[in-house]
Amino acid sequence: MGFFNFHTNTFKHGVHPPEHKDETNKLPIRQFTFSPLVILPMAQHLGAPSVPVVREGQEVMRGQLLAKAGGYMSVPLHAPVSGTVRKIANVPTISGKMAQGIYLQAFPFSGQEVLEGKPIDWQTATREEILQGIQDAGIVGLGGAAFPTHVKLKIPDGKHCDLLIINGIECEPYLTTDHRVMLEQSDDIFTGIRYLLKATGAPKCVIGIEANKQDAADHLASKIPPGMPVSVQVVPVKYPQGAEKMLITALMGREVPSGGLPIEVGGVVVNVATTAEIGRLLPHGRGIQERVVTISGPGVQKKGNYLIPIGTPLRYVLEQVGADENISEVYMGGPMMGVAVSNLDISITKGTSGIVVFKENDIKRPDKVYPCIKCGACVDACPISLNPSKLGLLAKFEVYEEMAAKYNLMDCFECGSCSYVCPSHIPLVQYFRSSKSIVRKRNAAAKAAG
Amino acid sequence: MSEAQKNTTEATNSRKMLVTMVGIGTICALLIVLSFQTTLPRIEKLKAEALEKAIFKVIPGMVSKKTFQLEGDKLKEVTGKVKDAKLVYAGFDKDGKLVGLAIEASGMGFADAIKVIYGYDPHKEKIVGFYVLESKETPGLGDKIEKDASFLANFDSLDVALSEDKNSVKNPVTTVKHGKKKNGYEVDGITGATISSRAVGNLLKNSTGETLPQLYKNKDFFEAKSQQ
Amino acid sequence: MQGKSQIQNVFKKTLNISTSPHLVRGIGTNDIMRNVVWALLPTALYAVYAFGLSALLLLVTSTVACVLTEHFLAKKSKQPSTISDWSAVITGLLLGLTLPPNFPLWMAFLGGIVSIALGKFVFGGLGYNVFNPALVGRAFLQAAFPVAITTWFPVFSPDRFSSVSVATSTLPLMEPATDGFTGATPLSAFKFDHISTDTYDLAMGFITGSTGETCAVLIILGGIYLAVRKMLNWHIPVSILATVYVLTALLHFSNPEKYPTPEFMLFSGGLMLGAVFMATDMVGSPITTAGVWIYGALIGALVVVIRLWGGLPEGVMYAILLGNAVSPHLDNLIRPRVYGTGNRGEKVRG
Amino acid sequence: MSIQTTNKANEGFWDKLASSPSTDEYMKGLFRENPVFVQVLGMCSTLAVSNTALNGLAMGLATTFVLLMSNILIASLRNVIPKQVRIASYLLIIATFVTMTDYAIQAISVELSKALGAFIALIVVNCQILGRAEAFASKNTVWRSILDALGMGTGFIIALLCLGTVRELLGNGSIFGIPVFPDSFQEWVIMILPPGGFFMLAIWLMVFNAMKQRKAV
Amino acid sequence: MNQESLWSIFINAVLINNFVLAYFLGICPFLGVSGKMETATKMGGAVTFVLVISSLCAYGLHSLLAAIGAPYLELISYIVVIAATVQLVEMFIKKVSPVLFNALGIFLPLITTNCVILALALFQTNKGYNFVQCLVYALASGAGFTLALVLMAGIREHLDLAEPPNIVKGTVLTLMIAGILALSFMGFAGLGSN
Ligand SMILES: Cc1cc2nc3c(=O)[nH]c(=O)nc-3n(C[C@H](O)[C@H](O)[C@H](O)COP(=O)(O)O)c2cc1C
Ligand SMILES: Cc1cc2nc3c(=O)[nH]c(=O)nc-3n(C[C@H](O)[C@H](O)[C@H](O)COP(=O)(O)O)c2cc1C
Ligand SMILES: Cc1cc2nc3c(=O)[nH]c(=O)nc-3n(C[C@H](O)[C@H](O)[C@H](O)COP(=O)(O)O)c2cc1C
Ligand SMILES: Cc1cc2nc3c(=O)[nH]c(=O)nc-3n(C[C@H](O)[C@H](O)[C@H](O)CO)c2cc1C
Ligand code: SF4
Ligand code: SF4
Ligand code: SF4
Ligand code: SF4
Ligand code: FES
Repeated sequence: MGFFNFHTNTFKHGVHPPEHKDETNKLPIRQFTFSPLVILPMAQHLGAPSVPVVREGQEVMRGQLLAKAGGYMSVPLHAPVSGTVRKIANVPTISGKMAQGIYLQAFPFSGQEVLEGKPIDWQTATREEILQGIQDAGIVGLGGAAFPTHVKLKIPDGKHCDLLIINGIECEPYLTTDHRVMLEQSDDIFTGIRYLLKATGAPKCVIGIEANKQDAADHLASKIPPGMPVSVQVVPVKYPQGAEKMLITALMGREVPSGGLPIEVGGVVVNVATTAEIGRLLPHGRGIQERVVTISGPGVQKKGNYLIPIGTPLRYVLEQVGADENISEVYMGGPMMGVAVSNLDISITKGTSGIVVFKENDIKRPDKVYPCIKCGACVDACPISLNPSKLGLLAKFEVYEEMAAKYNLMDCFECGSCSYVCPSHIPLVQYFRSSKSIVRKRNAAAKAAG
Repeated sequence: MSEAQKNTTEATNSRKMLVTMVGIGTICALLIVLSFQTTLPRIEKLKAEALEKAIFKVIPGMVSKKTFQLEGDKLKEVTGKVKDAKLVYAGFDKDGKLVGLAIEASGMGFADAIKVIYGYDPHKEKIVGFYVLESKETPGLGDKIEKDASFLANFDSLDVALSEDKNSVKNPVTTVKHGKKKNGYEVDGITGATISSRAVGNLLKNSTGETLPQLYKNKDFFEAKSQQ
Repeated sequence: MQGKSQIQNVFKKTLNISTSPHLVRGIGTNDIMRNVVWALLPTALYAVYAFGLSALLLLVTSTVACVLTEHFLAKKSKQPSTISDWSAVITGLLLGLTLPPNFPLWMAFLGGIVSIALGKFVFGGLGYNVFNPALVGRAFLQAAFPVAITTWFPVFSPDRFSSVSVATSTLPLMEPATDGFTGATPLSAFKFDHISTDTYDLAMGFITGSTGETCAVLIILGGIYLAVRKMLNWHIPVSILATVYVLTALLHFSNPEKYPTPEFMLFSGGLMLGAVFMATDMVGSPITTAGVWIYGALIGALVVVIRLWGGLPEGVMYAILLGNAVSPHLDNLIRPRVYGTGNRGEKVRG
Repeated sequence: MSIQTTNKANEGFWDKLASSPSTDEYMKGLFRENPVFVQVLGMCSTLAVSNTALNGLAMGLATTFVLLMSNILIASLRNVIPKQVRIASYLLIIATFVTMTDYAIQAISVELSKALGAFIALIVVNCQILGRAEAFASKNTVWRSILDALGMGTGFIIALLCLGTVRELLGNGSIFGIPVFPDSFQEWVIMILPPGGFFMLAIWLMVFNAMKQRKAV
Repeated sequence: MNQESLWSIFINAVLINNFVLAYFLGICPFLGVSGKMETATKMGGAVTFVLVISSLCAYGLHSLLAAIGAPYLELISYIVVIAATVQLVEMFIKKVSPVLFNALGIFLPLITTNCVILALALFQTNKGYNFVQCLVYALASGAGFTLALVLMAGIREHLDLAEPPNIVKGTVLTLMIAGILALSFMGFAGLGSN
């Protein structure tokens, strides 16, 4: 951090896609109806899949443990509704592959009250108890990555956390989940922060919020419990401010080393919804059963923010919100980083922050891919300061080694800013994604070969 | 191969190497000297003819020439070849009277150095002839300085009279835009080859400025030569 | 629940899948190119107003030559024609704008062919060319026909709308008759006779010169339009013009006799058109901002050197071509520090 | 080489000539292994002196002479010269013949020697000559080396003429100094300038490439 | 005798009459090793180095031959002496600095028989440069050669990621670029003539 480092409250480069947040950011969170059948893949998170602990035909209560963690890098899964386990078999997933999962048929008229577990008190519990509690509650990052939160919160020996960052940025267009959570669940958030401060040992906490959610910032600032070392920091609107690395740069003025983790510069980043969930579940020892999802886009009638049980099939969701019959694209997550869905039989998972639906002709499809004209727009957009133009050409000519060795391919975190701005409509991110996996495979092969 | 054997083959090898090299060298030297000797007279003749032709071109009315070497302010007659010397060629008419001096000059042109020879009439104090010895100027443009009749006409009579104190040229030669020539010391430029024609003006200015005062100091020397 | 039957009715379409990001900014390469053409039109129209029919024919010829060549070469190499991306139109238009208004049409046509074939096609077409195609064409013409390309036409001649210059309609392969005059542009007037021209006249375009270089004001307006729309990298013209201004100002104040005023340098010759529309061709300029500043400074410095000490009165074209030749190096040498790495790209800790 | 294997008796003189190994030794240099267009050797003089047809021809003849003489000498001495000093001896031999040629040209015409300039002397380092010495003459009989030198020389002359004629034609409106176009022809000055040399050579190479490709298909 | 100023010799050899782009000298290495930046810079360095050495050799030889009156041995002695000297220098470098040898070594023997080297020797003799002028001329020619080579290498590396039409791939394209570079360098014509 030299003399010339003028810390500017944000990161370098980035893009400004149209936000489309007005359509849902005024709509309070509403409970979604229970679908008659929920489908629960065991792999809802990064890491090892959960392992079922119920039998086919078994009746379960809402909140009851359905599957236990499949290891340290894994979390348990709880029943989102009371009902009968119909089948334990392969279920469709978003990647298009089938994977093990549970079909749970809801009782038609049950009250759906929740089973309580062993409560954890933030004042008395130890660090380890809190981390265990977070794992037992089945909590993974709700910001989209679905990384098991307890793993992230475990500070490695010799490192310490200077700052806990609560990520309320929500830079994806259309999505307003975190915005509503911050407005409506401030108490849960602050309770969650207490657990997190204790778990990480951080001396203080900052909630980072983009300037387009000033109301949420004001609301949270007014609710900070006295004496709590928490502040709210408003940063300029820019995609991908919400990405961990960018947020750390914006709030701490530090850069996460290439290939490294945030803790190496003393930061831990947790999404607001994740925080709220921790604050809500741990005092009761419950497991996670539902999450807030923004449903938006020109293809749906009843846009809004809904509290939807995990496992609710996408098809059911779309029927309930009145999707247009000519829908042509459905994205899980936002349009910048989300995944396009090919099959409506998949279901809402813990990582689903939004569903954005487009009809035909809503999206301006690039008609034609032109050659790179070296306009530099991508270079000016890339938050990592890579040269996507050069990388794109190298990928086209399949010089993967050079991409990694000389042009820092592996530092690309696929934010999509470059593809977004490219006037020649070159599928840059797509190139980088496949190049990265090829490089990884080759490196692994090289390692295996000794 | 035993050590001894190896040594002997190596010895024969290097002896053989030496012998062949010397042999080839001798043949080559012979060939070269032979061709040099056979061509030399003709080459000298051609070169001399070419120079002679140039000198005759730039000094109208001359029939014989003498070559002088300019060393500082001194002139001395030379015969045969001299290297690295500044030469001045004097032209005489059939009565042995000095009609002009030919002087070589060079300067940077558009593409590369331009080398010229010009004739100077010390009686009229004028440049009376001009010939380009070497130039790489662009064909069709810059090479007009060799071919363009109206440009060459500049040098039939170009005023280079010395100043009162005889230490410099009164009006240094300058090139002006085509059609703008007003004074006797101006060179009428070539449209489309402004740069080359200016370069010619410049190199004449430099050469006359340096050489003519020196020659003036040796006026009597030439007079003496004329009488011979 | 009605179950499956309803579901099938509701969603008739099969879903499109694509990889993220699913949004695009919406400005396509063809849009950029088309806008450059719009931005050039005022300059072109002024040229027609100032020089009349000859200029109109010239611009049409060079543009048609470029577009036809582009189309023909694409077809010849069994590829779909690429003329719809408008880049060939820019090349043709710019080529025409850098030639004298009374330039023989057959030469302009030849220049168009050279621009596209030698300047663009041999490198692999749009985006791959190293040198600015229009300037490759012009440089070729200048070396091939140095006299015709330095023969000028008076501005606002009274019969400019009723007749074309004799030179314009020269038969192919033939030498143009000289009804224009040579060497009277402000730059050569300065270089050879030390006559300076009024800056106001230069800026407004009351002075003769190449077809498109006369009216600096319209060129700047076109540039601003593009810069505002983010279709042109404003760093390039600014760095070129600033370098020229500063260098000339230093020289001028050290010796006002010998060196022209900086204003004269900025508004004379092809500098404005070159800096705004030609050096900015993104294909031939460096991709990083730091690289672009160096590129601009280099071009500016070369323009000053060639104009003031070189043999030719004007050097913008050569300066830009040399800048183009250097830009791959600039891209290679100047790489922004990658996030989370040290200056030389190694990993940083802590 | 020889395609017709049957019925040798019926072969005419030309057929025999065409299929004889000696002819092939000569013919290969013309096109198949043309030193300029195929082997891309000796580019410097090719470009520098091909601005007119006459210069090209003169340069081609001079080079052929040097090539021929040094090939003869090297081939006849090939069993005498030890391996270690062969390059040095080749250089000596070549330099000798070049010096002779240089003097000969100076003796023929001042104009011509001015036009060819230092490029006559530079024949010494023309990659082509040393290349032929090393690749061919040092391994073959005198007779075959003569054929090889003549073939390569002719190929070189062909290339120089190809370039020289087109450059002179467009750049000067003439061929061998004889005007071919009407007076009002506009010369393409670029053709006699350095860039024109590069472009013209590129175009001829392209033509050769295209012919090769067509043949290959 | 030649009065040219050192500055003008330098500018002339680097920019105006660049050995490669205006005099067509060293075209083979220019075509051969301009594909990669790294080899190009090394080749440039090696050529400059050999140019300086051979320029000194030629200067000495010329004086010597003039003194003994055997100008006809000029060409043959230039080529032999230059080749021998470079060989010696090469051996010397190999002993003294293996690093430098690794960088330049492989190029040295190839370069000696290259026309740039001999041409420099001949040109400087023709122009009658004195010792210092020769040195500047050698350095400038080397710099000019390196400049052309490096510019070309940058462009060719850039074009490794392009798809030129098959028919121009390789030497043809390189020659065309050389032509365009030569065109661009024409902007320097007449530099210093006024
Ligand atoms: C391009 C990109 C943009 C992101 N934007 C956000 C964001 O706006 N909000 C957010 O909470 N996480 C965002 N993330 C995820 C964060 O990097 C980080 O994983 C998350 O804040 C950690 O919180 P969680 O584990 O509780 O989800 C983004 C990640 C990427 C790669
Ligand atoms: C390829 C080319 C070659 C040129 N060759 C010469 C030349 O040999 N001599 C010269 O004076 N100008 C030469 N010029 C310079 C231009 O003709 C220049 O514009 C002209 O000299 C300006 O003078 P003007 O005012 O008479 O037109 C050349 C220009 C080009 C493009
Ligand atoms: C963008 C642009 C670049 C130009 N570059 C050159 C150049 O490099 N050399 C040149 O002689 N003329 C160039 N021109 C044309 C000159 O501006 C024109 O020749 C100038 O007015 C000087 O004319 P002169 O050479 O007859 O004096 C260029 C024109 C434009 C519009
Ligand atoms: C700002 C801008 C300037 C341009 N300038 C030129 C130009 O000077 N010459 C040209 O041939 N094309 C120009 N183009 C068009 C295009 O980039 C050009 O045809 C490519 O060089 C062909 O690959 C320009 C385009 C833009 C957007
Ligand atoms: S996960 Fe997506 S929506 Fe959430 S903050 Fe990050 S980019 Fe924005
Ligand atoms: S996707 Fe990768 S290369 Fe593109 S902008 Fe994001 S980080 Fe940079
Ligand atoms: S944005 Fe697209 S066209 Fe522009 S430089 Fe990047 S890859 Fe090339
Ligand atoms: S080393 Fe020799 S063969 Fe190789 S490129 Fe250089 S000159 Fe040509
Ligand atoms: S390098 Fe000059 S002839 Fe080969």
